Amino acid sequence: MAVDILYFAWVREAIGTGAEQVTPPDTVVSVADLIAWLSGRSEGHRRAFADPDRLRAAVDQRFVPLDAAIAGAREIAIFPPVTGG
Amino acid sequence: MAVDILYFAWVREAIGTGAEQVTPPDTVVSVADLIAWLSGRSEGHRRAFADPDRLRAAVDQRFVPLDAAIAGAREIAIFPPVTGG
Amino acid sequence: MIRVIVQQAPIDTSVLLGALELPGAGGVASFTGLVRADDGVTVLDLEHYPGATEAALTDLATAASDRWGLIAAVIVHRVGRMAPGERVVFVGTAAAHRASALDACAFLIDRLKTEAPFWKREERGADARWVEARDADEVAAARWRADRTSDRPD
Amino acid sequence: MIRVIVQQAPIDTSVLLGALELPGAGGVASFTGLVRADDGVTVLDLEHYPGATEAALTDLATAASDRWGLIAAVIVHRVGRMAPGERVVFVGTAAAHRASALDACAFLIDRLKTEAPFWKREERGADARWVEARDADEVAAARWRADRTSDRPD
Repeated sequence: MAVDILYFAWVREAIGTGAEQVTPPDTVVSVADLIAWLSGRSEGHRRAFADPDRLRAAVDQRFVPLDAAIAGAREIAIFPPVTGG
Repeated sequence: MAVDILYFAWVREAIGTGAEQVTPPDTVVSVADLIAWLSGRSEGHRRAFADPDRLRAAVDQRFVPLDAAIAGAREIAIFPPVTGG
Repeated sequence: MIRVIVQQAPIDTSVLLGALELPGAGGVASFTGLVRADDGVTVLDLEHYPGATEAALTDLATAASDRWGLIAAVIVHRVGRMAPGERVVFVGTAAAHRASALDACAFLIDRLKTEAPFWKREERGADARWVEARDADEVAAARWRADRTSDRPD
Repeated sequence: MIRVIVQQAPIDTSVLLGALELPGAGGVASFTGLVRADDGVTVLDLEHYPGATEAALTDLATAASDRWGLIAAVIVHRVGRMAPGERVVFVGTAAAHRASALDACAFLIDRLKTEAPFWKREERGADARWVEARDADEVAAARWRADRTSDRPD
């Protein structure tokens, strides 16, 4: 099923876009699976996702650990640790 | 030697004045001695100083415990615990 | 009263501070974060995750309100490009007593640092870099995670 | 920058807060104490010990500046008669990092409560009474007396 993917900060810059729609295969169960699968889309994706320890994620605008399931998600965001305030 | 005595808050109200000059005898060594000695000056003094636990003092504008010596003091203030802020 | 704003415009702290002085409030605490003017930064550029940001800030303000019985909690965070000395964030709290207002204010800024989706990019002349998250911020936020009550009396 | 003011006039918090935003400041914290509007008080009358008050407040501001390396510390305390909702006291601090500003601000208001010679008299219509000192204020002030460093990172 199609899902909207959002990228922020240097993840967005490395990939070259802030949003894309993808349809991952059924083998992609968790956010971590999604990241691994997205890595194959381009050199930018590969660079952005080279070190998953530096990545955080939100599913439908709620922060989740990378092992969270993505079943039923409409919007998944992948980004670096936050640095606001 | 003459010393200026200042009173604040309900101590001032009970005594009926905010300031007076007194010359305590040499037997008055500490602030506590002074308070006991001043108690004899009027019914207002006696009431104000009835419970020394409720009193605080400053010698030359510095807070001191009631057993502090008053030798050389120019200004001694006697007042309730502070309640600012 | 809970108010959460994410804005491009400069932050007017005097209006925000005044608005916290509601009936019943005995104490109002505030924290203002500024772009440091002393470390060579020429521009701070702040990116955020629209929608998720407001939700995260509202969650934090609600949590603080519940935990400390606040009369008001306000969080205003600026996004976009700003210059050294400009205000990045304002957090304000009002409570019947000072300890609640002060603790809740510290809680909000500590937690905002690790839980709200903002990202800072610093420019120093032609050089630009994304700010790295700091371990110290995680430690500060973790202080509040345990359901410990304040060690100060109210 | 240390500034201590005891005044009859109303306190203008917006001017005071803005003046704390000095070069190098990354965080500005403030606390404003208000006459509670919800407990039947019609007038709060504040007496102080001229001279000794300013000295005590200056000592506190200096101690906070030294302990937290502040860029600025401001204490403004009103005296005389005031109405519910009016500002009694403003404490503001500026530091390079937020923890120093927040901790120093809490320190100043906690210590001011037990160490500065002010006395509050509350009027409720025709009834007037001097406010009693609270044990809780002594406990809050004592938290800061030990030379403990903050448990929050800077």
